[in-house]
Amino acid sequence: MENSRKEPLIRIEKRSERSHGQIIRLRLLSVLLAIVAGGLFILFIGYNPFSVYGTIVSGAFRSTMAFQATIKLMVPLLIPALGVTLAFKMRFWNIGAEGQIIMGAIFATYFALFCWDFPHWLLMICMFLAGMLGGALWGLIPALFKAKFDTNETLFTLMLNYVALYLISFLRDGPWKDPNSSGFPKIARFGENAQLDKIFGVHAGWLIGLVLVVIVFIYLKFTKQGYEIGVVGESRATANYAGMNYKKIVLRTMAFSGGICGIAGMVQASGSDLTLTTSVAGGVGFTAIIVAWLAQLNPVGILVVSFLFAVLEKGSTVMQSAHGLSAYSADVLQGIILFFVLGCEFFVRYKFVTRRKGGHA
Amino acid sequence: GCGQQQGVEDQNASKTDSAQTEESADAGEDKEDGKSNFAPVAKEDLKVGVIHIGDPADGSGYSYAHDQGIVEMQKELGLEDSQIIRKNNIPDADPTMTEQAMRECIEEGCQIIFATSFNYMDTCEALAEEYPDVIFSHGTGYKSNDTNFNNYFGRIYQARYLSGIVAGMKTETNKIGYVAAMGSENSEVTGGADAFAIGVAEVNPDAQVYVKVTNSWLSPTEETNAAKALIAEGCDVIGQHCDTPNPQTEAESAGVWGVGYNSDMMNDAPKATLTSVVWNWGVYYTQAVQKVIDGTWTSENYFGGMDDGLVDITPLNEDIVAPGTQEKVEEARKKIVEDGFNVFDGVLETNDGKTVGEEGKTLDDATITGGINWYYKNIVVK
Amino acid sequence: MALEKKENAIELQGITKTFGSVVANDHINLEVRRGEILALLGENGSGKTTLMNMISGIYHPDEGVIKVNGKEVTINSPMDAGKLGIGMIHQHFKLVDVFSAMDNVAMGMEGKRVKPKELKERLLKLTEKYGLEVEPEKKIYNMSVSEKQTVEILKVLYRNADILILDEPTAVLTPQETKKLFAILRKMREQGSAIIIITHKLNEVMEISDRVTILRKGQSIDTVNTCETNEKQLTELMVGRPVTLEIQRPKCENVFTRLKIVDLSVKSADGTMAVKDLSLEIKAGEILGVAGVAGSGQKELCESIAGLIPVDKGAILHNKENIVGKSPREIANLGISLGFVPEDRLGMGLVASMGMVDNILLKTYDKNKGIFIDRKPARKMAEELVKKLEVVTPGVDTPVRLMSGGNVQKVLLGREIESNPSVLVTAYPVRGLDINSSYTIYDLLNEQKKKGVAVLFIGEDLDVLLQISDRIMVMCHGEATGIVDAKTTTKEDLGLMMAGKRREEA
Amino acid sequence: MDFFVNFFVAAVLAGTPLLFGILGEIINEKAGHLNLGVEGMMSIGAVGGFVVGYWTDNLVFALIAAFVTGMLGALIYAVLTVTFMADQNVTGLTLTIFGIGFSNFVGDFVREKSGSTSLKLPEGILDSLGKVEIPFLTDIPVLGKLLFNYNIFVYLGVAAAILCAIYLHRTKAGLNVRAVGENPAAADAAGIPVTKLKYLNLMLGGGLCGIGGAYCSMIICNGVWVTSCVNGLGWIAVALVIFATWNPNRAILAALVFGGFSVLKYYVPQVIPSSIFDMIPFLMTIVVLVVTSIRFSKENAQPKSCGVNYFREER
Ligand SMILES: Nc1ncnc2c1ncn2[C@@H]1O[C@H](COP(=O)(O)OP(=O)(O)OP(=O)(O)O)[C@@H](O)[C@H]1O
Ligand SMILES: Nc1ncnc2c1ncn2[C@@H]1O[C@H](COP(=O)(O)OP(=O)(O)OP(=O)(O)O)[C@@H](O)[C@H]1O
Ligand SMILES: [Mg+2]
Ligand SMILES: [Mg+2]
Repeated sequence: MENSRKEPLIRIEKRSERSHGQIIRLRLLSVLLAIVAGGLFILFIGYNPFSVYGTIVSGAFRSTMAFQATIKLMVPLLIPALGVTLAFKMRFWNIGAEGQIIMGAIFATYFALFCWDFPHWLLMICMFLAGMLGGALWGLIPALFKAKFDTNETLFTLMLNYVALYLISFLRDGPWKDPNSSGFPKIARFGENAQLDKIFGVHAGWLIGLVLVVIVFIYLKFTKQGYEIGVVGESRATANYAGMNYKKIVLRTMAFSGGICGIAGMVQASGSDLTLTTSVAGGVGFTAIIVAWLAQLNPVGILVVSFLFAVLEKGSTVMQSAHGLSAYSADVLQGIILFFVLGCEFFVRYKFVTRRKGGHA
Repeated sequence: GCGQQQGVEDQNASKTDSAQTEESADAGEDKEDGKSNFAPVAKEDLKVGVIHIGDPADGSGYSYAHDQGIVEMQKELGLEDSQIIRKNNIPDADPTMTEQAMRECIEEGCQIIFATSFNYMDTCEALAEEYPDVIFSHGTGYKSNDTNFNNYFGRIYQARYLSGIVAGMKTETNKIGYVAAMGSENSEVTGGADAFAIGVAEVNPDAQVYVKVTNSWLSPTEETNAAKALIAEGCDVIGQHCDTPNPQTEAESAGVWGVGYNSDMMNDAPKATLTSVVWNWGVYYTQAVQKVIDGTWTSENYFGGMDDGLVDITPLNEDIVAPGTQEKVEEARKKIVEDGFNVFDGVLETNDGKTVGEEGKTLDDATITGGINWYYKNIVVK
Repeated sequence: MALEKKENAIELQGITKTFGSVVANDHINLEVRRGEILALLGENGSGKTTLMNMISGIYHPDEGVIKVNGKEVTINSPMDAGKLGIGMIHQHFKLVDVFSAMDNVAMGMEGKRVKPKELKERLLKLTEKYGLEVEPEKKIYNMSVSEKQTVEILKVLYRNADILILDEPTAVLTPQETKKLFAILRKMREQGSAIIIITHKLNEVMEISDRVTILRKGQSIDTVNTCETNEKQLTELMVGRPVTLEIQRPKCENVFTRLKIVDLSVKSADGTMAVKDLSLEIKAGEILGVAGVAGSGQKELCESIAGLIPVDKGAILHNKENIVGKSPREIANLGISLGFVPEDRLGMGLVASMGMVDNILLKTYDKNKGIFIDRKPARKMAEELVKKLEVVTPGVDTPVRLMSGGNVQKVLLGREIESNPSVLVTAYPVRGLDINSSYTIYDLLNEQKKKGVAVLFIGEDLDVLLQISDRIMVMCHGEATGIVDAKTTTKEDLGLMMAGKRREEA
Repeated sequence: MDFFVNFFVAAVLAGTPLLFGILGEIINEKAGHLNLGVEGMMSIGAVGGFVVGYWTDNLVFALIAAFVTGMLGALIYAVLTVTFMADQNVTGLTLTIFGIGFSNFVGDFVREKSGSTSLKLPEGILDSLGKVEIPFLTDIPVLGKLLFNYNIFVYLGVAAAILCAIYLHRTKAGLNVRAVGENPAAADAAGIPVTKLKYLNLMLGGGLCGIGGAYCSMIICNGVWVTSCVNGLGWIAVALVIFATWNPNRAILAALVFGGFSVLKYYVPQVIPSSIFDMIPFLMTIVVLVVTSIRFSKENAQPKSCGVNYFREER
């Protein structure tokens, strides 16, 4: 009766563990495949993929200024990606980087606006710590509810993004409105004293980012707290069993996670925007999640991936003026490339098996 | 303060005539003597950068209007497509992206960059200092420097005044709606609404103007919702100071009328749009770029009006405007262009019972661009 | 058993399944007839679950033929298996927590939707027929383990499955519940069903099965008739060499009270009293067994000793130091070395996604000073454990999740023993382990006892308890109904006390 | 009274695109997928519906196209998360980036091809987008205007919500979907085709989101193509699923409340700053989220397997 049932043409099977080298080769291949797929899209809309890709690369590297711009784009991806990594290692789905960046920027801006006459280094330190504090607070709120009531953190952090965003508009329209802007709702540009110093022509955020890469790497790999994060992420019962204080660890980790995102907000406001605006995060909080994930939560990988993202982003803006390709096609291209990279990750752990020739029918 | 440019020759004349324009006296600070710091540029070597807040391809909107001006300039002066570097979709609330876009223009060799949105201003100021050889011409703001950074804007309120006349003539319910992007503290928007209301009052003292604020320059949903609320309140003409045609299309689908903004919104809502308040930015762009070619560019500010042709309303939608509107509009136009009427003349009553202005005087330009935070007497804000 | 036994319900020929480099099943042949119960026996990791999963459509064989009712079939999914009348009860329940029993039965059914009222009636009829006890509208999350098991059985019965596979169904059941289950299985056998049961408990094999198929290292070794064999032979077939089935009970030396529990009362997670006024002394150098129906408060007793749950009342004295109200960390900081092997190994005792090294660090990582973690000693210990306890694993950094249950247990117990405990609390340490692994564990526990450790052994198998313990405490509804000398007590005595009959201390 | 009617009507209209988004996301989550790509799917549906409406001048075709394109957006997500087992959060975020870009790109492209400066739907379809009067019902005083004087999408939305509720809670297929979302391994063992159901329901959800997107491009923008017309509504829909406590019937209420909030400022004098006002719905959503987690209701909560991909051979 059921004999007519055939084995499916293709089915999925788990494959034996791949070696490190194989995995790296596979990932490179997936990037290559993604680039080819993106190229097909470019071809499809009537452009020459080689020249468009050429423009992207040259747009990101063609001059010192271009390269500096690329690095500037990288910083706000790199730092929050490191931040969310801490939370993700704990399986705390913090998609609130956006809000934490904003809160960091708000807190830092307070000092830039109202304590602008501090000595420069003191002001910078105050802003840095304030930024961290702002992000940390915003990370702590969902953590508190998670630890106490097991409230879903994905949705909670998503909501807090909006709250933070409207908080900026509130400050912009009211208390912190630039008195000299003839009625336009905006926050004043930071004075020289409140601007993050430049190193090699780019604000010091890149250096902060690099230091954070090292710190987060060591923290996760070699410290007790990093180890605790892994245990807590696996099971609350196990953490208790091992004598760990679950709540303390969740709160601490989210404070760090949010705090790092907050640093990104401070860096962005005082190094790049030189003021506080509603677009201080501008979606990087979400992109950073993609970055962290593509890098498998590995801090060094995050450095590489965020750089590649920055190249793509910087290059796409040039593509617009050079080829007349709309900015939207750059988004589509980015989407296609990401889809392929995401899909290829599959082959690290699984394989497709086709129906055997002699399969019984 | 705002430099003001008056008595500039007809734009066609300025093409051949490279004479320096006179400086207006009432502007706050005096600029340098008007000598340009810049050497002439061969036309083929010229590159012009434009920073757009939106996408010009996005019909009818703010960026579209600016880009039409650029296209006109390009045609007038005979520039190649490759000489125009456009940076689209640069949110003006994002200084980082703004700066990057401008730097890219500089990188590609632009001698002049037009920054078309208000919030680009601080970035322009900073980059102007960093790149003294590049001209930064910033639209709709108020900052400038002595060398390579100026501001350009226009007396859009003059056109809004005309459109108010059109609306006042049309309304049957004596309720006119106005979708405002920003609240009373924003002088550009509030002044525009006032001018519109003054126009309404001119022809229809009984009519009232209902203002709803969206708090966003461009938000399809908010603008629709605001227009919907106005129509629900009984407004039968919807004016707007915001960037999508949604208030007009909403009026059309509700069977009422409206006054568009930025470009001719008759394309979007042919059955509702009585007329549209428009910018003809080409007037400014053409003369500014011409001066760069000639080596006569100076950092004086530009504040053009209806006499320049910078602002205007589109030809009336004859099928639907009230009879006699055309005459009233022509009359008012003549008053502005020839008789020196400046809309905010004399004593004006506000809607909270106070007055502004003095008899026999008109509001100065600094107040008009930055100091209007009151509503005219026939305006209702709820 | 009047039905003819000739007809094969399932016939497997040359089934092979590999996972990467591991050959889980190597050309296995097996047949089950209608109206019989076949026991499948084999050490941990010998491929039983894998084989059964292929019949029920979870895995796909690499090679070989599956015949159902004599016809060759391809089973691509559990749905296909269901259509062939195959039902499987997995070791870990496959139930939707927020659904009622009814919905769990109804989900995935072929054909038109049955109205809730009618479904309920049908279920009640079914439960009556087989003597099951289940409320159709009760939510799974409100059910006890045995109730869940009943729902699983109901699912299979409702689908009219006449080929039934049970993977270690008795591991979590009390002897009484097991009896009930067996009664149902016998009934199904009488009605002509074919049943395959996997269990590590040889007495159960002897009691329930008609034939036994033995797997070893992925190969089918032999099939014997139950009435013609005995436990010893089965064990030898399974392990591949003669083994002694005797548990040592070394003499106690230097016995003194190490842990004294006075009037302990503990609430369980749902707020009911789990342990009531329990007093007890655990002595160094002896194994104290704890017998009792599952859920009699054993879990709470263990966890309160380990400092994991708050104590309502009473004291736990370790050499006169009261450790009540102290966290595990604080207890450890007092210099008290407490080993605890919890019931839920991967959910509590170990971190499933970490390797042996990091798991060994679990309770000691905080010991060395500074903020950094020192993995060197742990790595050394992991390598030693692998050698000493013959842990089968590709490497000390391979996630323990990928190890078999027996090996997981060895890692856990090994870690606790290596911490040189003064008190060792073990909850069901051999649950789910094959005979060989079980004996390894018993040996390890006796070794501890000889070293002067106070061992608390929570067990379910009374025979084992009687053989290995020095004294046995019996618990019933959170109370100690007796503490007896294991050498002078019988299984019957224990059974009575488990049911609530009090007995004074021996 | 008049005020209330007007406000109510506006709230309904503002809530309708959200309703479709919420329903789509509920169906997705019930199948075990927390899909953060709602904004993307809505955007794709917005352009799909619009362009087909523009070409065919037929509302039915436009609706079908919106549904189908939304479904295709969801298909990308389904292939990646179900078959390729990619991370759900990341895939959803990517789908949003892609969807918005794709929508704007196609809109631009079609406008360029049309040669005019703006794209406007033709007359015929615009007429059918107007209010649908129901004989007798619409004429009831007050109630008629309150309940029976809307465009076709509103009725569709309410019908979709009720149908979704029936589907999920009264049908066999719905039971199976819920089982998949709660515990795919259990569903699989019970013979439920997990993969198939995931695909179907993800795509059904995507289709509903697509219709919601079409509402943005066709109703909110009155048939004139406006770039990025979804403008964040998709994200709000994801949030409102909490508000609806994963129940399609309550989705109607959630959409109405939030729709009401978003237009309230145009109907009452503004006493508090508008930014604080805009913040309130999100704060309310947080409160609902926290309250449901404290009450620990197992039924009105997110399906358990949300966010975790299923593979049969996984432990
Ligand atoms: N999903 C899988 N992926 C990789 N390897 C597997 C998988 N399932 C089983 N194996 C391998 O197959 C072998 C047999 O495993 P199986 O689960 O069938 O053992 P078992 O006989 O059921 O053991 P136990 O008695 O402990 O239940 C194991 O040694 C293991 O290496
Ligand atoms: N999904 C899987 N991935 C990898 N290995 C697996 C998987 N499933 C089973 N295995 C392997 O199968 C072997 C036996 O698994 P199984 O769960 O049957 O062990 P077990 O000894 O029966 O445990 P328990 O007694 O607790 O049931 C293990 O060695 C394990 O590595
Ligand atoms: Mg097994
Ligand atoms: Mg097993």
